[in-house]
Amino acid sequence: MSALLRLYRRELALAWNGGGGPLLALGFYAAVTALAPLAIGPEPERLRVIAPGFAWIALALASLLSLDRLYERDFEDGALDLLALGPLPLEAVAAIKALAQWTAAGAPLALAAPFAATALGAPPALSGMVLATAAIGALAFAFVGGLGAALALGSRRGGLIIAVIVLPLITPPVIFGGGALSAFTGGLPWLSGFLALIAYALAAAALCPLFAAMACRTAVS
Amino acid sequence: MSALLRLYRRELALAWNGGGGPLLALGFYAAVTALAPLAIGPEPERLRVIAPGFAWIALALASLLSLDRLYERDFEDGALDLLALGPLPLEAVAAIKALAQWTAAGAPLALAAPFAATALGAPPALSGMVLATAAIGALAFAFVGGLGAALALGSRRGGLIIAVIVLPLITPPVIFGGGALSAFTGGLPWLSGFLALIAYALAAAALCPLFAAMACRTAVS
Amino acid sequence: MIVALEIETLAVRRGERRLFDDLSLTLAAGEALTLGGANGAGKTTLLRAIAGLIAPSAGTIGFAGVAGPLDPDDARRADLHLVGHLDALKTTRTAGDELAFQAAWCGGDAASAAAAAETLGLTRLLGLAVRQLSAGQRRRLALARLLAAPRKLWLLDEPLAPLDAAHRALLGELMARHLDGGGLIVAATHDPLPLPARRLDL
Amino acid sequence: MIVALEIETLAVRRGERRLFDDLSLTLAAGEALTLGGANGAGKTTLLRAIAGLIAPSAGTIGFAGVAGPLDPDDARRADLHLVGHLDALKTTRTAGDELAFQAAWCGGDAASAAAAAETLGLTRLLGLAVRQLSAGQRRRLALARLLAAPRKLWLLDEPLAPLDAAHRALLGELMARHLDGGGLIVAATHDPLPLPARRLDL
Amino acid sequence: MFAALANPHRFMAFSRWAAPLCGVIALALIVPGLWLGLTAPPDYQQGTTVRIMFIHVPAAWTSMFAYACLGGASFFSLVFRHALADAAAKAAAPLGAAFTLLALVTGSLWGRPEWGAWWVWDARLTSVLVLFLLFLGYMALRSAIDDETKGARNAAILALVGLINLPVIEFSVDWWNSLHQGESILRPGGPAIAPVFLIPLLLMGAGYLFAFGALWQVRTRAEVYRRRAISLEAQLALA
Ligand code: HEM
Ligand SMILES: Nc1ncnc2c1ncn2[C@@H]1O[C@H](COP(=O)(O)OP(=O)(O)OP(=O)(O)O)[C@@H](O)[C@H]1O
Ligand SMILES: Nc1ncnc2c1ncn2[C@@H]1O[C@H](COP(=O)(O)OP(=O)(O)OP(=O)(O)O)[C@@H](O)[C@H]1O
Ligand SMILES: [Mg+2]
Ligand SMILES: [Mg+2]
Repeated sequence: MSALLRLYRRELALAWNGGGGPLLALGFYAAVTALAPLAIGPEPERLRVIAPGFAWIALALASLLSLDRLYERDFEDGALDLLALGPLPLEAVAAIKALAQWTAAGAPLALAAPFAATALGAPPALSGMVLATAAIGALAFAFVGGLGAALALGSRRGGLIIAVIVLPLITPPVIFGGGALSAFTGGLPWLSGFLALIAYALAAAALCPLFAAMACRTAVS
Repeated sequence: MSALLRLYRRELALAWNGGGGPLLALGFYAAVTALAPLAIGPEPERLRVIAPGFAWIALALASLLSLDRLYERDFEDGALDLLALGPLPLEAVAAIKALAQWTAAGAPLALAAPFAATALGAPPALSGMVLATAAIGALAFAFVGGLGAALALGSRRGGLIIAVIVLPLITPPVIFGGGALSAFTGGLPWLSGFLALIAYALAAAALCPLFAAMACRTAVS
Repeated sequence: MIVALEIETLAVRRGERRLFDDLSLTLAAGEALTLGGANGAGKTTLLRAIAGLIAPSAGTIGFAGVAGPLDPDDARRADLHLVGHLDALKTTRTAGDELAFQAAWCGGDAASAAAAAETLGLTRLLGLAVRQLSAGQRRRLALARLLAAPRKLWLLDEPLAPLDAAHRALLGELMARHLDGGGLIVAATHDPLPLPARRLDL
Repeated sequence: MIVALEIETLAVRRGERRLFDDLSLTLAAGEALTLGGANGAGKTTLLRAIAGLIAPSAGTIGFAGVAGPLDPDDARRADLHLVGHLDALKTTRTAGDELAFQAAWCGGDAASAAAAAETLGLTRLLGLAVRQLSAGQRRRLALARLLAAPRKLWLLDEPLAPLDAAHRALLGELMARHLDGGGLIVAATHDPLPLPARRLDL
Repeated sequence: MFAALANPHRFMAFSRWAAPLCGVIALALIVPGLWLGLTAPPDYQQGTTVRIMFIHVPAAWTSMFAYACLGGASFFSLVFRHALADAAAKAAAPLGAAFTLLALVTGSLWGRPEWGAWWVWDARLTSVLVLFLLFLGYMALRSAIDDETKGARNAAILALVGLINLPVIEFSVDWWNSLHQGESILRPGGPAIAPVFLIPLLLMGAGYLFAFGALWQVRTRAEVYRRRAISLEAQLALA
């Protein structure tokens, strides 16, 4: 138990840039949001339509960015052996890593998402929905991204594996969440998409650690 | 000269395997087009207006990926010492790294951008413009991104912090490129924006390596 | 609690190469074994196989407790230390944080971690980032978890390499004490250990 | 071409710590100097300062050619090898690729790289990924650039550590040959070099 | 100014009395400024909300001034390796960020009644947002690198690049907006120039600048003291 807590705290510390973690996430989100109108044009009617979808790209991208080296560092410096031999099974380690990632990056980003969407012109009434979908989506991204990072270990072409495996796996939640959002905006039935997102996140949380652990074992062997 | 070529080939191989290459472009293309219906909604006439800018912004964000590998690996495994003591000044090394990054990630993305834009409903006539803007913009992104990666050396967990440093600095090229694109679409004068983009890319290519080299020296000292 | 290590007709292959087949040995409590042999002979591989990281292609690796054979996986998780070529330290964190984590991760507590740091002369350095430590200081930091979390079986890969004379002697002492306490040590090394030990050349 | 290394009243500080101040020494062609001293004494720091990576807080580091003092930066870029604690190898690339790059980067060519690999017994391994090499094999790969690109001043940090007996002897031979050819060697090490050398304890 | 105060002791001696003095002047300017501002007649266009201007505009001015200070200090610390300049840079960043945030918040508070939106992608707004992000990046980078001197150098480089870039950003943002929508949101600049508004505005502007000066000196002094404490600690540890 104490070991578990310790690991979580360590992963958190590694994920947060010296405490600046959440602040950093906010800054990132603000910057990305600012880029959208700069590239597309400030006209509200233009922005409003992309607001939800764009909040999603930013979220997915942020997850990919911070997950890039989730396992690689531990692999390169030998810490992965230590983790593999520790009191917890590697499955738990993988789950904790993903959770810490979510805490450090996903959750703050999710908190920022409504502001981003509103700033882009989405109706403030959407905020709750955006927050919920973002938080759950970020969870899915964290677990799927963690799996990708583990799969890329030691392979000479790690990046490609990420591109081939993670992107397809990340697209469904993006579609579910974004779909639910735009349906909600359009006053259409949105619940199904939302539930699908939750289901996907739960499935990812349940399955990804298993495969990630397998990947880690192969990497250290 | 042969050393320069060697370094370029090495950096190319590393960047290519570390997330660059055609598959990244493919994933980017797939992701953008998959997001299109969500982000822009059903009405194609809206779509047409936003398409180029949308592809453009996605490109800018995609070029942030795998930036934290650019210098940090070499720093962690001691190769940066070797590069610092080599026949070329670190400024040249930094420039080559950025160029290789562009070749491996930027160029494929630029090649994919027209397809993404067209898939979003942009008139095919726009393709050439999109390609040109994307290629040049990606160059600017690569050099500024390289500077960000060098500045982040020795920081805990690259990832987001690089993005937060880099995003404000790539605001101008994003604006110029996006402006030129939508001006071109709207039949407005676009040349000025395009030239400004080129100018910024050149300036970045000239200045960023100097500062990046400074940062590397600080890191190895 | 491990009181004996039993390896029978072990065979390990890497890629096309078979490093060793039909390797058998037993190590009892209080015994130390040094692995010798040329670079690439398979010392590290053997240590990792004993730790369960590498699956042998044939043969068995068993751990015996006072009451007969133990479940290998439990025995490894509970009572085995592996200190490999790499120090498993995060260069950006402080030495103190890393030691605290490794100790807790292996089942030790803050007090034992502090004691270990004291013994290995690291106390003054705990505030520095690992990147600022010298090679030998890092190595000592990596070795500190041996003391911070007492376990019976030590698997050490080149434990002496970057240590200065004084600390090599100190490590020898600590290993001897560990053996007296009924511990087992398997150490891969190119220079002789400063304590009596059986030697196996791969 | 470096024929002498001259260090005068050198002082280096890391953070708040001053590692050494007022260190002076000169090394002439054909001479070897081994740096001794406890962990953290400053051996690596001194080597990196000589290589120009760390700026001294006082004092000078000079290189003399046959025709008098050389421009330090040129001399370093052209005629100095630093092999540090880390092997500077990319674990995901093949040994062959890495050797080829390092050789070319230091001014060697394919032929000399192949010869170096042959001398150090790496030829059979060039197809493997660096990650698959053993510690000693990696070290040899890192040392190979000394032979692949001939330079006068060698700065070696723990060159012997992970090498087996045979290759330690071989390295000693190579170093002796380098000295006979008018080379200079500064080596930080905890175990004695297998060749006559002046010793400086920090 | 920098050259004269490059010597820490001279700076400490100078700022011992200069900092409080600036603070007093700031108060002396801000209090009447606020009074005049709040008692100013409601603007015929904007009604009473115009009073936000007296908080907002000086904040915006000061934020830009603060970045100039950050860039200047970073330049000196990078080129001349002035420890004091570095301390000044470190001290300036959070202040600048705070003033920028104030401009952003008051601005968007103002935007709600004026434009019916908390935020619009107007050139000026966007450029201020980017400015805020530059401050943020500086602080984040500085705190993320554990070796303090190295972090200082890299952060200084970033601030310098940002300084070079700031005009480019401003220009590009303006250009972008004018290109996209000629009739961008019109500012009520006209009425704002009436003396009843102008005088308090100027008072407040000057007051903000002095307040920034005072806080900057205080924070710099604190940083200098912190470093002295650290080096003393180290000396004790080694002794
Ligand atoms: C977040 C929202 C806002 C931001 C970031 C912002 C930013 C700025 C900046 C940077 C300046 C100083 C420009 C200069 O003097 O060079 C400024 C001045 C000014 N702003 Fe805002 N502003 C915002 C909202 C508003 C709103 C809603 C109004 C009123 C409708 C407004 C009215 C003014 C006026 C009257 C000035 C002074 C006139 C001038 O200096 O040209 N601002 N603002
Ligand atoms: N995939 C592979 N294909 C072929 N050979 C491999 C492969 N992976 C590892 N090897 C070989 O297996 C051996 C691993 O040896 P190991 O690391 O155990 O050596 P060691 O005895 O620890 O050497 P050192 O003394 O240098 O540490 C090396 O010779 C390596 O070349
Ligand atoms: N920022 C810092 N603050 C305080 N001390 C530092 C800092 N950076 C490095 N040091 C100290 O400087 C010394 C660097 O020593 P160096 O790496 O040169 O040792 P070494 O002689 O190579 O030791 P080893 O034999 O272990 O390789 C270490 O004692 C380290 O703790
Ligand atoms: Mg080994
Ligand atoms: Mg050393």
